Amino acid sequence: MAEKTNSDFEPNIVAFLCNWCSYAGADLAGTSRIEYPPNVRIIRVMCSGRVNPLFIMNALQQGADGVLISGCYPGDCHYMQGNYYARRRFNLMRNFLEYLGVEPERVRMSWVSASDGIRWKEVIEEVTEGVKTVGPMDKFKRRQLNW
Amino acid sequence: MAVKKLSKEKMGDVLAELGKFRLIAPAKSDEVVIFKEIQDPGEVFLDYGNSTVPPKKMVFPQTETLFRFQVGKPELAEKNVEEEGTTVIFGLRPCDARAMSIVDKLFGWDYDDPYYQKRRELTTLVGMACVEPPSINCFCTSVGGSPFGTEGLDMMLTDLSDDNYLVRALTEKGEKLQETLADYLGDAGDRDEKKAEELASQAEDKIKRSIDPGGIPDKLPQLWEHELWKRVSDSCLGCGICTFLCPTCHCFDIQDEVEETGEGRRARMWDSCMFSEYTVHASGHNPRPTRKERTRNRINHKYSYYPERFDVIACVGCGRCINLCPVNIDILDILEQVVEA
Amino acid sequence: MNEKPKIGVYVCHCGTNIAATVNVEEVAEFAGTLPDVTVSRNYSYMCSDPGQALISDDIKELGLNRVVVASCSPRMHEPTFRKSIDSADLNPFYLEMANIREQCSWVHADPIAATEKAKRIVEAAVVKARRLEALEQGEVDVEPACLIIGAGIAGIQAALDIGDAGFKVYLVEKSPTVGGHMAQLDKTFPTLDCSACILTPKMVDVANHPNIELLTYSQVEEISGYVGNFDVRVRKKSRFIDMDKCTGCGDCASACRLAGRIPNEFDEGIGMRGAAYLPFPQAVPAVYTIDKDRCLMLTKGKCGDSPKCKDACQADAIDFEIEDEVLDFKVGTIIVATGYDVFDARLKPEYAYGVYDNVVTALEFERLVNAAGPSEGKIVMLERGKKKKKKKDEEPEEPKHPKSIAFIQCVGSRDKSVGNEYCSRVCCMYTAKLAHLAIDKIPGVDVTVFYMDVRAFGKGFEEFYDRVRREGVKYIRGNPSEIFKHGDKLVVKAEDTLTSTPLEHEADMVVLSVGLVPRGDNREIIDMLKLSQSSDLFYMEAHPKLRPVDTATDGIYLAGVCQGPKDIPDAVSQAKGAAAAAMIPMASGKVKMEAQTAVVDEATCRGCGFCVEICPFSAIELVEVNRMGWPVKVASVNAALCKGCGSCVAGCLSGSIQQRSFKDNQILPQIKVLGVK
Amino acid sequence: MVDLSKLREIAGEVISRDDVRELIGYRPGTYGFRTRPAFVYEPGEVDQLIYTPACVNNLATYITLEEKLPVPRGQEPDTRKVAVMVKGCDSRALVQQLEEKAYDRERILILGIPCTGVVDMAKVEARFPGILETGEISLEGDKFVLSFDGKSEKVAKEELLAEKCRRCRYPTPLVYDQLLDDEVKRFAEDDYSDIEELEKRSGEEKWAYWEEKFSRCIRCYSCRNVCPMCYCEDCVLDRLRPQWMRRSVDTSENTAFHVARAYHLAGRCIQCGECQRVCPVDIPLMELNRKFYKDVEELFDYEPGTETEAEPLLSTFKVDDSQEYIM
Repeated sequence: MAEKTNSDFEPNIVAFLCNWCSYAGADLAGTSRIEYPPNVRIIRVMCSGRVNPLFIMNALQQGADGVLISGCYPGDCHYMQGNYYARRRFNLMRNFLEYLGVEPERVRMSWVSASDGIRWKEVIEEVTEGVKTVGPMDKFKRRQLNW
Repeated sequence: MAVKKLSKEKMGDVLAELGKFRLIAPAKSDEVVIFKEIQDPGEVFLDYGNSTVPPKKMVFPQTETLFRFQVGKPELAEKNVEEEGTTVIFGLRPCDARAMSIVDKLFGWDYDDPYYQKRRELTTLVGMACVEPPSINCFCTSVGGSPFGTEGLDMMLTDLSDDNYLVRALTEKGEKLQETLADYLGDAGDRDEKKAEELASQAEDKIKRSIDPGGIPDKLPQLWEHELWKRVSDSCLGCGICTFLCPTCHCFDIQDEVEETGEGRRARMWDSCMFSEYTVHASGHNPRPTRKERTRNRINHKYSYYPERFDVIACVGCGRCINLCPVNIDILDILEQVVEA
Repeated sequence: MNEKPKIGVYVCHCGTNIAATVNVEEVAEFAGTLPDVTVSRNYSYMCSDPGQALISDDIKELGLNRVVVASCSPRMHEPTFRKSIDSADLNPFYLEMANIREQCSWVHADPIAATEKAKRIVEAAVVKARRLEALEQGEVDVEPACLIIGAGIAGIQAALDIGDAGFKVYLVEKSPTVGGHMAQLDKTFPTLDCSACILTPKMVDVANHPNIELLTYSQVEEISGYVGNFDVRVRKKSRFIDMDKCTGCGDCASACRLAGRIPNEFDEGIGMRGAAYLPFPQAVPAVYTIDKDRCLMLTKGKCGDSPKCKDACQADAIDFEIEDEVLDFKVGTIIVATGYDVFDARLKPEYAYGVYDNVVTALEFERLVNAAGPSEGKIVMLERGKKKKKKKDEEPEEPKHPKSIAFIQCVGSRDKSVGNEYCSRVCCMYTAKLAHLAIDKIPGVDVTVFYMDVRAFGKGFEEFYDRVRREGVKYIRGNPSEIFKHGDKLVVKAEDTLTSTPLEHEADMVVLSVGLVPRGDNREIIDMLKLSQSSDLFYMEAHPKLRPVDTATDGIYLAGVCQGPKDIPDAVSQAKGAAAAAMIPMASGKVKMEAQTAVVDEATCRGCGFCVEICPFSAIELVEVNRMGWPVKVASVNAALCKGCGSCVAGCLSGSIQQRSFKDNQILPQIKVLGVK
Repeated sequence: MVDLSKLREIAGEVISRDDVRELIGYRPGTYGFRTRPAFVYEPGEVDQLIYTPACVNNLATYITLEEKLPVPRGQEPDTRKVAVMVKGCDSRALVQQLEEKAYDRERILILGIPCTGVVDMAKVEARFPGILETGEISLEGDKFVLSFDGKSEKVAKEELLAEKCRRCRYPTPLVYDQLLDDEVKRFAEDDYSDIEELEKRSGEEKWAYWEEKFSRCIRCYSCRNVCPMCYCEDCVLDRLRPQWMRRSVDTSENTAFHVARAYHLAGRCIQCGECQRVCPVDIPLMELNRKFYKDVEELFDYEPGTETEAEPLLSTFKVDDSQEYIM
């Protein structure tokens, strides 16, 4: 573990954001010039309900060190229910990956509203910090183009 | 070359010595015995019946890169099998060794498969005679093999049921290997050889299942539309157990794995004629639309097409497909029905 | 994908907004090395006219078929760039934006890290762009007609507003008259204006309005379709009285053999009616109805020698052969205004409602105080069940007035034990109103109100509450635990929680201020319109704050208490809001459909219906198709209903349903390039 | 114990019906104690049918397995019923298939077998190796009786009982047209102790455990093909576009396969244990499925395959679903 907590390690985190709350919240963080770590790469979807939990597995397999799904707070979903479905699916996949030995710090979900740029920054900081403590994803990462 | 003897105590040293090559030997993964590349001689597990997955995967890997490419560029980087180095497969059973010599015919037939052939050339096969038949479903003796058969092997070890193995080099490769191991080998006597012969004949007697395949290759084409195919395949699940675990099955699919950057590799990987998509055409048409046609193909391939082309049945009687079929589809049962039909 | 992708990448400086942190030249250069990228440029302001021209010129001259703009958030300028590539005759959905401003340059200070991140964002956009597909944003025509279900005050108001605006309205009411609960009320709080006086003119208006087709005694049976194009089937139940001939004279009702023997629903069962009846004198339409479940002719086929009503009717309006009428029509929008039920006080057995005659519900009390009610406005002690024994020639006993009345608030509201956590919002005020009326009508009466809290939040409410207290109404803070009888008196057992004193309060009559609950027959409407319910089981609005009159389904709106308890002004306001919302698509005549909708691959769909269950908009249904001669069920998306959330996609196991522009094969490559770093 | 003559009599009646096309049951296997699925088309074929604790296969799989060949023009598809014998656990597969509208209830005729537990064939064969002639297994009280080579041996039920039966909550079929025997009361409970034991391990230990298993997977897809819930005609995991995982066989792709396979069974696996039984390389697939099963029960109070009208787990939600791990 010692070498993993290397402070030089800059994790690569793939995030799935719903268009209406979290993506807007991340935009607001930008408009408000709130600085946060550059480790998160965002994929925009219309609703967190679109996020197939197998995306998490896929991202980790491709080499992402962590995955974040972010949607509207319960009750605020633009499509009324999508985030509830997302939450259910996430709960199962998160626990399952933990069961396989994937550190739960790598598999995160958050609610971030469109009006909360500060919270977006805090989420990113927390997720980035968490992934840093567990180090690079090395468990079932795909070997690129092996012979 | 003289027949030698190896004291069981020295097996560890022999395996360590073999470690200077790429050593493949049976090892346990949990309770499952599989051939794998040995890093530490302690991993080798010789007290086994037969491996679940046949050692064919060591010469015909389940997934094998053929070459790498960059989309839009003509240059290819071909796989260099040579780099894998001299390989010793240690402890394989006579049926599996014989299977390799059967598959060799295919990979050297209308097209010399350089990957396979190179790997075979680099590989020395050290067999372990079956003093006890590994499974109730062994029937090697019905299809031209034997528990002590040497076909395909470069060297054979026989557990003399005392503290020694009888070691017999069978080919030039085997002799070379024997030289390498000379320090650990003693001379075998007539008594030892006699003992081995005795064990061999006892082993043959212990094989309980059999079939007379004599007329089958000629008969199969006549049974093409026979109702038995539907009946024997009714319960088939279409999984790949019987083919993937067959030491002679050798079908493969070729796939390109391409990154978004355009870098890619072309690889071949095992395929199974029992999979529903095996023969699906790009149009969506499938000439073998149901399990009936697929099961018929599997039997025909082994017992008709292969003998027709290569004069040998592509089945070595290892019994794996019978042991592991989830629904007890039994190749001997099918063959009996063929005989009776 | 037929044609080979030719992608143009445009990296925007946004003045220094991006360029100060992100090395835009480097990003553009990097983008140029990516497969299928034909051209990669950087420019100071991509959204400016020359910036947009750069793109459209390249589309024309270089034959670009995909465009990636790396600039600000797509929430900002996606429409802008879609338009500009549309103007260059490229499908506007061939655009992918890379957000390197809000989510990169503005939030990172380190130019190296920011530039690196920008490259990744652009690369992900490029790999997605490579797989983008052309989409068409459809439009549908809107039928300029509105169906309003329920003709209580909310339905009536919405109908009048829409009718006045010039659109056709079908106003469907289940009972024989319009008016709903408001018609049952005597006075309205806090102004004490007479309910009938303000309501009946509106009832007459809806009946006479040239644009409103009033369908009373009718039920919606089927609704299909989507915004702009709903097909509606309504069953107009037979009244067995020809509506055109009936003069409303009432001869049939007086003649009916069962006259005075059937509890009148409108009077909450306190008053009686016959099988031929008008619910109340001001009913609209003023047409009598024969109750087919009670009428002797209709239930037994025989009514003495001949039905007396038919004999009595001079207009010859009665015809026992009249059948239900089924009407089919098309509407563009629907307003649901189905109202409520009052809480069934029997569910609080400790209050002995149904056991003691003079434990009454507030609505029953309302009928008693109503001058047009069964007691002609006199508050009288009830002798339930005794009525039938009354001999014809016997002089009616002089009714007795209660000398003391106790009110109990929050019966069935704010009460987890009966599953209703919510406040019904009207009980505090109608209790105050009824208490006031009691004092007004029975001189010297003792009126005591048991309450948990008094919520007097509306305009004039607190003042009114203050007034009734000054009039002598006693308020005791405490939720009674039991009502029992002591001699002739009812005893309310409670604790005054302000003084922590247990008390037993005697009263002649106890009025239960029952709450409002969702209608017991809600299910039909919910299934037909696929409405959602909030946790209180009232219909759920699309958004509690910003879309309070909309439902999840476009073109369907909510008005009145069916969405949640509210008083008359709130119900009317919401009705007006729903009417305005419903008129938007009708006035514009067209609605734009979502383009990034779900689409089903019928060949692989296994018809499990997971997506059907998931869809919050009921946009998916299972349909039978022929798969090589086999009838199989597959999902089918109604693009007019689909809002493009993609929840169904993530719930599909066979990958057979995909969301346009967010397909698995468009997202997975993004994950890949972002995952690899 | 199911009475053989009664079983065959009922089967005979069933297959004689005009609206029944075939009956799927069990018959003796080709060697030793094995049994195998039997497909009966004619009344004359019912005498091969058996039911013993060696009848391990879940025949519900076959309802959805058969290939639907194109119906020749002018002909009607054969929609006669398929009759199928199911044990308690197997019947839950039917329940779940029905919940998922895989076919209409009228399409099948269910002969329910109240089940007292089946053997673990691997344990039987380890204990009695090398038996060629057909042997028989029956249950007497708390002992399995194994008859072979003209002799019979009694073994405590505990020793040979299949793992899944030790946790079986539904020994009597939940859906059937006819029961072949008296109902069997629940005789076991599931305490998830096996899963809890794994959950307690450290992350490194867990992955070491699973890496070993996944690395030896040969992607024969027997776990998927035997599964009664894996009945998509075109499995998404086989597809090349989009490709969720590569077909190349290595630990990474194998892990992806097993994660996806298990996730696709979340809220759907009915614990018949067939996947684990058939795996040629002994991957403990039920330990994957059961993790989801446990979480589904604990988090959502949901048990698949118990109610044909239930809403599919992941097609529904509760507003107060767990928020524990959500920031």
